Amino acid sequence: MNPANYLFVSALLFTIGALGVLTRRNSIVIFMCVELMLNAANLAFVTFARIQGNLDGQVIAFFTMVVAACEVVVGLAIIVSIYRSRRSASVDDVNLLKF
Amino acid sequence: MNLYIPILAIGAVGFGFAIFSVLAAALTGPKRYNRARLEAYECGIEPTPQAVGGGHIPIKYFLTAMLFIVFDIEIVFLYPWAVSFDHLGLFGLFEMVIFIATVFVAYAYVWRRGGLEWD
Amino acid sequence: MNFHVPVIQYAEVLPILIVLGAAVLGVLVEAFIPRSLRYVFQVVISLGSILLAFVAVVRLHGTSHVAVEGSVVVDGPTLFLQGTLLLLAIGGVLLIAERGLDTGGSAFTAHAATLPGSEAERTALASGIIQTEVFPLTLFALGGMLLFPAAGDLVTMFVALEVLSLPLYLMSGLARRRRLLSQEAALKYFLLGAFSSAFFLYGSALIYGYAGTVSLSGIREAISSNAGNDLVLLMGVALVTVGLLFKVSAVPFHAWTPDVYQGAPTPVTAFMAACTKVAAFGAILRLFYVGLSGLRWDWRPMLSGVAIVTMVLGVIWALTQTDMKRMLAYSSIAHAGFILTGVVAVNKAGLEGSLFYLAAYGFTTIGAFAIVTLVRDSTGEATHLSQWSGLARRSPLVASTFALFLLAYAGIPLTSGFVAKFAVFAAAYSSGSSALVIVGVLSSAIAAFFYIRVIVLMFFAEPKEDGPTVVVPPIMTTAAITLAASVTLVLGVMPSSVLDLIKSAARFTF
Amino acid sequence: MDSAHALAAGSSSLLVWLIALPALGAAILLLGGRRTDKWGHVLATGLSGGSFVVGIVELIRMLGRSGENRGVSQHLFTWISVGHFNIEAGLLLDQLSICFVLLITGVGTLIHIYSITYMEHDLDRRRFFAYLNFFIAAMLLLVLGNSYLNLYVGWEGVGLASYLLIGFWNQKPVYATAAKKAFVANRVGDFGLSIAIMIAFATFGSVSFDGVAAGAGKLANLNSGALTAMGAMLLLAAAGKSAQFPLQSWLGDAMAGPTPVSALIHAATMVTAGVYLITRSNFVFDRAPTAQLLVVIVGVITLLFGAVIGTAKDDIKKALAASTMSQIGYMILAAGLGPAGYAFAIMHLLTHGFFKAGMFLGAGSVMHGMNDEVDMRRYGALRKFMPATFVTFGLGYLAIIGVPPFSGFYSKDKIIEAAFNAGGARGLIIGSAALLGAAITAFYMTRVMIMTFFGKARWAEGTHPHESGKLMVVPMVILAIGSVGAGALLSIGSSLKNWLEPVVSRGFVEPTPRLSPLLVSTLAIGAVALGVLIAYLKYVRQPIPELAPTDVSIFTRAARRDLYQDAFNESVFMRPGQYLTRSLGFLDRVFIDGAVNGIGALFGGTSVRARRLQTGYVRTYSLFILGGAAILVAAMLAARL
Repeated sequence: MNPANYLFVSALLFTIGALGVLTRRNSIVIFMCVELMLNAANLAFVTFARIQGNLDGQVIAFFTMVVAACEVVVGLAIIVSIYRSRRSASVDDVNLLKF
Repeated sequence: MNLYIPILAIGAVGFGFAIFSVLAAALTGPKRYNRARLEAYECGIEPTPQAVGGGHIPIKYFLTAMLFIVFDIEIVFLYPWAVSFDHLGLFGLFEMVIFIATVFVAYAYVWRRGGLEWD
Repeated sequence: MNFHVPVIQYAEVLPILIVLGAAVLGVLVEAFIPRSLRYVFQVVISLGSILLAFVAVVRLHGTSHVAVEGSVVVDGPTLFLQGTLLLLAIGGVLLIAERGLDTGGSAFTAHAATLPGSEAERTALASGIIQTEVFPLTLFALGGMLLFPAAGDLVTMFVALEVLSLPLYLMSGLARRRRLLSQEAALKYFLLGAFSSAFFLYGSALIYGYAGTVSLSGIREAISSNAGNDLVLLMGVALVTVGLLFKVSAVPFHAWTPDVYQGAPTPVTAFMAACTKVAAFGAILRLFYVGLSGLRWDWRPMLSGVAIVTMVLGVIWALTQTDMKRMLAYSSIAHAGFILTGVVAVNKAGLEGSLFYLAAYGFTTIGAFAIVTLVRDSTGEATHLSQWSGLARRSPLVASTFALFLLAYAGIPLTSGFVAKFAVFAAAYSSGSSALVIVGVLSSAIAAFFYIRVIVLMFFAEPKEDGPTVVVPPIMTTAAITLAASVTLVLGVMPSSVLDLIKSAARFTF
Repeated sequence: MDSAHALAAGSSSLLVWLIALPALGAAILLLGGRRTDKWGHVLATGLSGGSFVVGIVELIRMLGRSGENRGVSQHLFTWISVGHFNIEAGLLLDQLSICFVLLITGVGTLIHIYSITYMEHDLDRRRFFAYLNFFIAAMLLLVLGNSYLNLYVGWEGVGLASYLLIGFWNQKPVYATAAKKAFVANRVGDFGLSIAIMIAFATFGSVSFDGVAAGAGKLANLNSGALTAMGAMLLLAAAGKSAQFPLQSWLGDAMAGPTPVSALIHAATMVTAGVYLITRSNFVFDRAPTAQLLVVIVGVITLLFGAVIGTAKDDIKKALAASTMSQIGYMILAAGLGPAGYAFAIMHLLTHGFFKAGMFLGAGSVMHGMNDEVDMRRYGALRKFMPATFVTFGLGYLAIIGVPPFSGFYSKDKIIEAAFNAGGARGLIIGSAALLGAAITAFYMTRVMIMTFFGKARWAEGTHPHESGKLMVVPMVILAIGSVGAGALLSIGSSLKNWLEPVVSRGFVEPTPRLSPLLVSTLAIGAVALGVLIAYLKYVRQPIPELAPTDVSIFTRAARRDLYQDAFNESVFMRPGQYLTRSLGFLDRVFIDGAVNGIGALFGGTSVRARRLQTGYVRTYSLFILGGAAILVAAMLAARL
């Protein structure tokens, strides 16, 4: 199969993730969309590794996964704490700071 | 060159798809306020247990999930090392010991600060 | 299979290892040392490790080497920025460690997990617990910052970016007072930071697709030999730039800055505002001067445009602010534009100017926010501008010092800010971007107005009846302010020794 | 005109001492604290005098060299060196700056001496002298700097000294307000100077006088945009510092400071820095006629403006302040006339330095003897009680109104002559304005003289006027001698003009005068006589009421209110500023929020539309990032197309 197709999928995933961040209201879902974007990058890395014929991209994917996991942990901590004080995970409700 | 131009096209398609689906939902879907969309999981399933403390999601759930992710992910580095540890020799061993020790520090922290106690 | 065992030059990455090791040690302290002793341990470990790391940086002086299999480059700019970061971090840690200002003991909530306004929070407050986890977090962030300008490939850069960002997200949410604002700041910073780092990563993937490698020197070679598809490369560069410009808060990736600077505890804001900008600009300089220098005709117009928009909008927004921290945040956006002016010069003068600007800006920022922590009323810091009126009557020394920092921001001669602005504008001028210089000059002239406005307010307005009091600065804050003020003055009056140091340091190795 | 000629031919290692001595004094007095209370004022006076001696030494050396080689410089250190750009901290002493050096240190030292007695009873006398010394150092740096940047440092320094001294008695809120007004007006001016420096840098790549002169000389066309803009900005700077229209309003309020300060800073030296700036920048203005015209206009407006205000002031210091404003208007006018006028601007500046400082000291002496009363309606008949003050003040009076052979006659007459010689309708207009100004000057100064020293005593009860102490009288006498003789000394044989020629009007050929000098002098003396006569009729023939009459003409009322300059400033500067900030906030709310809401509606569907005001900002921010990313990608691709 033409490896370029994987790139198309990756671009699609990235775009969907980015638009998801814009359109969703729930901060957890927004965060999941960001994870989608990271995974799109991972897919691109792996595909390019295949195209370029070296393994760098695959190793990088490992690093990305670990970093993404750490991000999940930190993100969940922040979101849970704000949910507990506001009873809402909606990003529309956090706008005390503005202008 | 030609090989990659479709990336742009696909990007545009993806963008259009997302806009289309949002618009379609807005135009065709029922326009009423839907509480479920503000739920944590947005899929109709109410987080349980419900109502005991006014709808608290038990914090333990999240804590455990987070701990799981942290300690689970270290395997990513252990696996490649295990495959070629004979090539890496003492250097690899040393580095891996440092890595595991560091993760263990995190574990010790969680343990001492009561993160592992269910109540 | 020919297997190459990696070699790690521990001596050359020693500063980073010391700081990260101390951070791990700090975590152990949290786990095993009794609560009452933790504060002392943490402060000693933090300050000690930073000083030790600084000594290590000084001893590395003159090194020019690509270490750790190409991942870390130890050269002049790296060492200069690491030294600057460590000195700034001393100021930041002193502010974070200050216990004499807030009646509650420190600027940080005792238990970040307790609900604002709940019984548990009151209990935690009443027990007089001091938050000490912030110290290892600071050190982790600092470790990432030290690595960021040294990163020799895009993946190391990404990891450094995350290592510096993740602790900062958490630290933003730790304020003892106005916790809802603080939590909101953390959430916004986190969501937007994660969003932008996804762009960085995807851009790295595209560049990797072009060059077949993520190391900056490899990318440089690939560009000079015109290896692959330009479209992929150009898109990749644009996306990577997004991630980096977010960290330096350039328009239009600036939006988080005012909210986070305002909501975060002020000591954290000081640390973050000064150090993140230094580290991130270090990474920008390395990426664009080393990896992408062959592509300069493509990225210069883009960055010039960003610089212009950033300067102009940052200044215009700052004009109407009424909150001190918010005003400083918008001004930090404008300064990002000024530094970008030096970056787009793409010559040695540009590198020198940017490095000097970063040092000057960093110390001024630490000092300015340190003074914000001193002006307080019963509910904590009094950050509304109107509360600052007539401050000079009550505390002429504090007001004069703040005026010094504001004048440095405004770029008045005899302060570091002037030399810094001159250096970047001179670099931009010599590279032929007069338009950029003119915009820069005009916006710094407009900027002078809102800085001067604060000075007028402090010195010539009547004090408010129920205005805030200026706390007599306790020892740690005094030390931080003294450090910042003396550097600001020395860099303004006698910059030549530092300029000479930069001149000898400003050469990238690859 | 040979603009590329270097300003300094030799070097001198003494120059730094000119500045270092008073700077040292300020440092010792400020750091030494109360320990220096006993002898601080003597030290300060001595160091200021030492600086004067250095100035004399330099003058003698300079006289020993030929005209083109008189300028000397001293390199101090390399201040900033980035890439190819170097800014040297260096000093330049040429024929122009030596005039200022001697004026500043000479008059400065006299005023130090005077203040020893004047401030005797003030607890903070030491601090006062520290500020005075600091001012002298900063002012010397201003006139000795060899680049616009060094000048700027001195410029800010004198500004700082000025605020510190205006607000010296800052217990009273009105004084603090005065300091604020001076601060704001000066900020606007400094803004102009910094823009001018930046324009110079962006156009010529240099900020030194030599570099800018060389660069300006190379520009092919007159009136290039950069030079005109730079000239206009320099004029703005000069207007701020020298209290010229439209930034004039602060000078009257600045009189809140101690009187010696008014004499030194707000009459003799600092306020003339604008004239120095324009004269020093002759290489810019000579090639930017439009900017030069602006200078002339500002000068004319201010000289009439100040004179009119002077006619209605009852506060003796404010009357003198208005007169200062008006006299500096003359200087600015002369400087705007180009090479024909620079020398006369400087000449008037020097003579004015003498007679105005002397008159301020006289006013201080009167106040000293009258329990700090400043209202001239409460003076009268003081000539019998304060003879020395009366005589010295009187000589200054004769000098300022331009009675021959007192110094003001020579300098003012030359300016009026040069104005008429500007040619055409323009020359006629500005010449007539200058003549009119001379008449009004004669009127209001005569009024001051009569109300203070003649007529009946209208003192408040319990006032026992007495002559001031020796240390106060001596400086007044010296300044009075200066106001008598300086004009003739500088003017006979065109000595000052020839002296300055290599700096400001090299190669300038004087056109044949359109009006004979004799005619102009006659006109000027006639105008002065007319002014004196009217004042005599009004104030000697009629009794002077102790309270200002209220049933006065609209003109008097306007003049009393400073021709509504505060109201003018309020409506022209403050209001638009406030409006601007307010409308920016408004724009923010309407457009940014509007856009946010629009996007929210587009993406979020109907529910968001219903809750328009609660749009989540995180989403907007991420839209910025996404949009920005799209723009960056487009920009990168566009650069390739």
